[in-house]
Amino acid sequence: MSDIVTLREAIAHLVRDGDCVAMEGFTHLIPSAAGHEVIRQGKKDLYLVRMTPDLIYDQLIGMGCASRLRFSWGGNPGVGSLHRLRDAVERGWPQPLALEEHGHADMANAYVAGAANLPFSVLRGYQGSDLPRYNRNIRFLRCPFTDEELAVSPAIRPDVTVIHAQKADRRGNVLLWGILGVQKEAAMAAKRVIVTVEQIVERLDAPPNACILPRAVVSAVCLQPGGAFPSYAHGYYTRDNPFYIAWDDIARERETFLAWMRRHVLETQDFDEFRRVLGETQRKAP
Amino acid sequence: MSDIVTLREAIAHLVRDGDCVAMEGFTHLIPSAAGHEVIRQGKKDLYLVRMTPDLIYDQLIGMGCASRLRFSWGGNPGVGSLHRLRDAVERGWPQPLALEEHGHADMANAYVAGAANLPFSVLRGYQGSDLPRYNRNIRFLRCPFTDEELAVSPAIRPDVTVIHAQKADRRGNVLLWGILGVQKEAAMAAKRVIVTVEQIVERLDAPPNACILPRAVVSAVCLQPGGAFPSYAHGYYTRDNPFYIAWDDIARERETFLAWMRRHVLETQDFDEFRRVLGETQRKAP
Amino acid sequence: MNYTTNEIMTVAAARRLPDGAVCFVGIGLPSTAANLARLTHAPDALLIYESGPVGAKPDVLPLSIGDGELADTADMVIPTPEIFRYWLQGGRVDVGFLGTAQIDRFANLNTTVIGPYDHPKVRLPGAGGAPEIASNAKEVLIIVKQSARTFVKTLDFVTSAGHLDGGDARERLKIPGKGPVAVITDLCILEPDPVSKELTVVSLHAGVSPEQVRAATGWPVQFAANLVETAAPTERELSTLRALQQRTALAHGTATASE
Amino acid sequence: MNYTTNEIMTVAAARRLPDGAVCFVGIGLPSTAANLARLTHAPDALLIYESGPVGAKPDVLPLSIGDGELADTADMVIPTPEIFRYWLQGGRVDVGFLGTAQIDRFANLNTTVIGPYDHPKVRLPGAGGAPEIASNAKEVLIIVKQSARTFVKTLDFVTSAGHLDGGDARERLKIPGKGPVAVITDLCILEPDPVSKELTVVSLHAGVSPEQVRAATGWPVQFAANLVETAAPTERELSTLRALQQRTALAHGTATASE
Repeated sequence: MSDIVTLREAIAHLVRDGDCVAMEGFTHLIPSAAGHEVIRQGKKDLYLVRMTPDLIYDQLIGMGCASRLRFSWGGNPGVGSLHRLRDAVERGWPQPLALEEHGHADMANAYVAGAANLPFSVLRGYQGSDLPRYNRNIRFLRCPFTDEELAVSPAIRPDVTVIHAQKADRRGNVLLWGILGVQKEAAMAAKRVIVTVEQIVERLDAPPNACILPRAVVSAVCLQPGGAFPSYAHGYYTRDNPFYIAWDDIARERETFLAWMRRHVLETQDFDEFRRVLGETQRKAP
Repeated sequence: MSDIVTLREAIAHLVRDGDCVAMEGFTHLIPSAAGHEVIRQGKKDLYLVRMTPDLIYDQLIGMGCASRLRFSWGGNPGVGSLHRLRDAVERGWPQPLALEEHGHADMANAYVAGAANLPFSVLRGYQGSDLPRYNRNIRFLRCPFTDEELAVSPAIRPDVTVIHAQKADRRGNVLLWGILGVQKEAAMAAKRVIVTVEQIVERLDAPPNACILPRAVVSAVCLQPGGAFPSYAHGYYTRDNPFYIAWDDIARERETFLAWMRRHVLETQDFDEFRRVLGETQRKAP
Repeated sequence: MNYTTNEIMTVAAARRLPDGAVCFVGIGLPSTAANLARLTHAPDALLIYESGPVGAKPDVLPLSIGDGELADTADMVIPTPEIFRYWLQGGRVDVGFLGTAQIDRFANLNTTVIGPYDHPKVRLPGAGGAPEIASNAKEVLIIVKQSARTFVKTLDFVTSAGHLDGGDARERLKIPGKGPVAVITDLCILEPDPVSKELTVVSLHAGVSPEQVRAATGWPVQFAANLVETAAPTERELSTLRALQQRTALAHGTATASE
Repeated sequence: MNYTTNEIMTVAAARRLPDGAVCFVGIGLPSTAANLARLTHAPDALLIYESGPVGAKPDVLPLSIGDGELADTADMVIPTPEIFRYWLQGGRVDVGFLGTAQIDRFANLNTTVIGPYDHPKVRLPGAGGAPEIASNAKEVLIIVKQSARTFVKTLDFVTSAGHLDGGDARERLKIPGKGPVAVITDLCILEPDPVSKELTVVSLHAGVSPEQVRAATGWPVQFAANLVETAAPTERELSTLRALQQRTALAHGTATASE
């Protein structure tokens, strides 16, 4: 059953060093505020999972929170590389990052299998690809009925899934809409679920067959308006494309990255203060 | 790409003798009009599939349209037995009916696997049940990662899936809402899809993340208001509970059943005439 | 206050559903009991129906497993595959509430056939969701009228696993859930013995004799040493149940919706 | 009418998308080409983005694969697993539109690493949806700028299967889709030879010499006997593309959305 708590409390109580953590979002509703709070609290040795690791994963990796990453596409969408991810993989800074690399279809399947409490997922794919040569967790089995060969992967069962959503009601039921990505499956697959929301309302007033996470599957709901910045929340605010472009410069060098993280994340109390400080530093910038 | 045609044309062109046919609906949106039309056109040797065969399957079986049934619960919901199904199974009348029996979870999984173009589905189940002893299509395999034993079933890939929905637009996109059952999966799993609808509109005006079947997966859309009777269409009309109760008497004996089918289905042109005749015979009844 | 055997059965079953529990509800008696629980001591029970509604709060009892009332009052309505895959198999169901056509001394259930499978005397509706509810729900409650025809020595067909041949049989098969924890009938309440897992009468409804229970059971049924009498329905339980059934009869034009 | 090499690449790619086709669209150049097709000769193309929108009709090009514009204009928005499971793996995608970092003579694609996997010189973003698009879409179109760095003799890593080592290699592995049917670059159009499956230049963009193509290809590239010149963009194609890019630049505050 979900409690409505502060993000600081939720991360402190529900994310543990060494946990397998999925902070999902397919360019929409990315849980940036929660990512910052994980960094502020100095969580270590996380096994991060995500189909599309982007800026917050770049930050977590660059700040030394993660030792392992299961993913299928790691980049700055529409911009280019994630420099901190690359630095960790190419040069082991600030620490080596073990990669478990899959394709999107396989990752999506593996979340579905996790949500369904199955130990593995089945995929028609990877024929001719080198990925199975470098990822021993991609295996093959034969269909017991047709003898076809199919790829299998271990289900994803995060210790904690963290997502951002538009609304929760006071009882902790969560509503999201628009581009859903794999958030629902990632939540259903997890042992614990943290959801930051734009708004807490009396009644969700959801349309029929809307995408809802009932309080029975949510561990904590945290009110954090704007918590998906620089991503967007459909119906609330749009994507801050210039920030994605600016991130390329911030993250390119270790020193500028560390200085930025110090000033904007480590030295701020929460995401609201982060937004204020960011506004100030952006106004000062040329 | 879907064409908007009459139900008579759709059944004539898209349902063939010997086909594997899924007419799905989980007490809501049952494609009764389409079922009648299959009977009127005298289709034979159908391999029927459905989680919850109810009145229309009782009618199809009693009229000799089916030789095989894959299912998980066959009854008159809230009332009792399907007498025509029982007569076929217990006494081979009007012809023997081969049963392939599964549990609901397994059937739902097998539709999902069919929709995903996989040859089999994986289930955590059937431990201790006699079902696998009588259904050789329920088998077991071991997880390549954990060595756990899991049940597998052949995916369901109907030649034709027939469903009823609330709305289509003029281009053939279909919208349904309320209790969805396995309709979407059954449609996505099928080679051909027939959808009868309450209404054809200019624009669907669907809420975000609604359950839609795009025209790319629909073969034919047929306007048939009331086509789910005696089941219901959420937002249009409610379930005719007395008819379900009345069916128990109609179907109990072969003679009453045949007389009723002759008068109401075989001797009527379409579902609209069926409804008119049924109104008349019901008024005459005590 | 007078009450019928059906009423005490329903009330006794409802009491076993803890508040806040996620409950997978079958149609008929289980649905009546689960909703009575929701309307009395368990307002936060989350009722799931296999057709898709999660958190249904029907004002009148559904006649079918997919009544519109369930969708209208639910927290959400999801496709049936998600119910079985993400909720039931996902291990998120605390209590599975089942009926049955036949039950044996280890609470194994038959809803498939009476007689041989290939030449049945009576072809029953079949498994439905029961086998996986019986294996994946954390615990299972069974509500069924008791008679020697229903409580049989040997099932004609094991549709859904109870405690199989008893003892640690479920653990040995690595079945996830605990299995049946209580069978509530119109005569009594039975619970599996902690070790042998054989069903044992732990509570008799008022006015029911051990002989009546024996006569309605197809095996030499065991009685607990500390056999008690089932607490009579409270006025609130009874009035809530009767109001629910009255609303239901009025809505459906039938008095049999709760059977 | 003057046009850039990027423009002819995009126009030539757009022309290959048949009207009515179900098209799985990658972000960037593929998305620009697919939307240009939709706005010109293929109004009934159904564009699918892996984040969930089906039938997207964006008025401005998305900067990311999950822009709100895609959801707002789509026929429906479904969860990502359904995109990959029911649509792509389900065999419902006619055309997969891909970009790449490296390509070899059999149109195999690398988007994973430059250099050895364990000690990469450049860590690229990775597979994304490409391996399964490459295998499950009925056919694949590749759009990529041509240079010797990109068109390489040997891939550092095969992320997504083209025609593997040529001939009937795909059939032997029972890969469902036909694989790449054309590679459209800023210099020319290449198609696999019907038998050997080696990429062959079939059309040169106006003003491009065979030498330029050879210099931009890391293997001795073959030219078709009936080599033609790519038809210049029509005024409608060009004005539609430019208007689309102008709307996009205005909306996103950047001129690079199409790159």
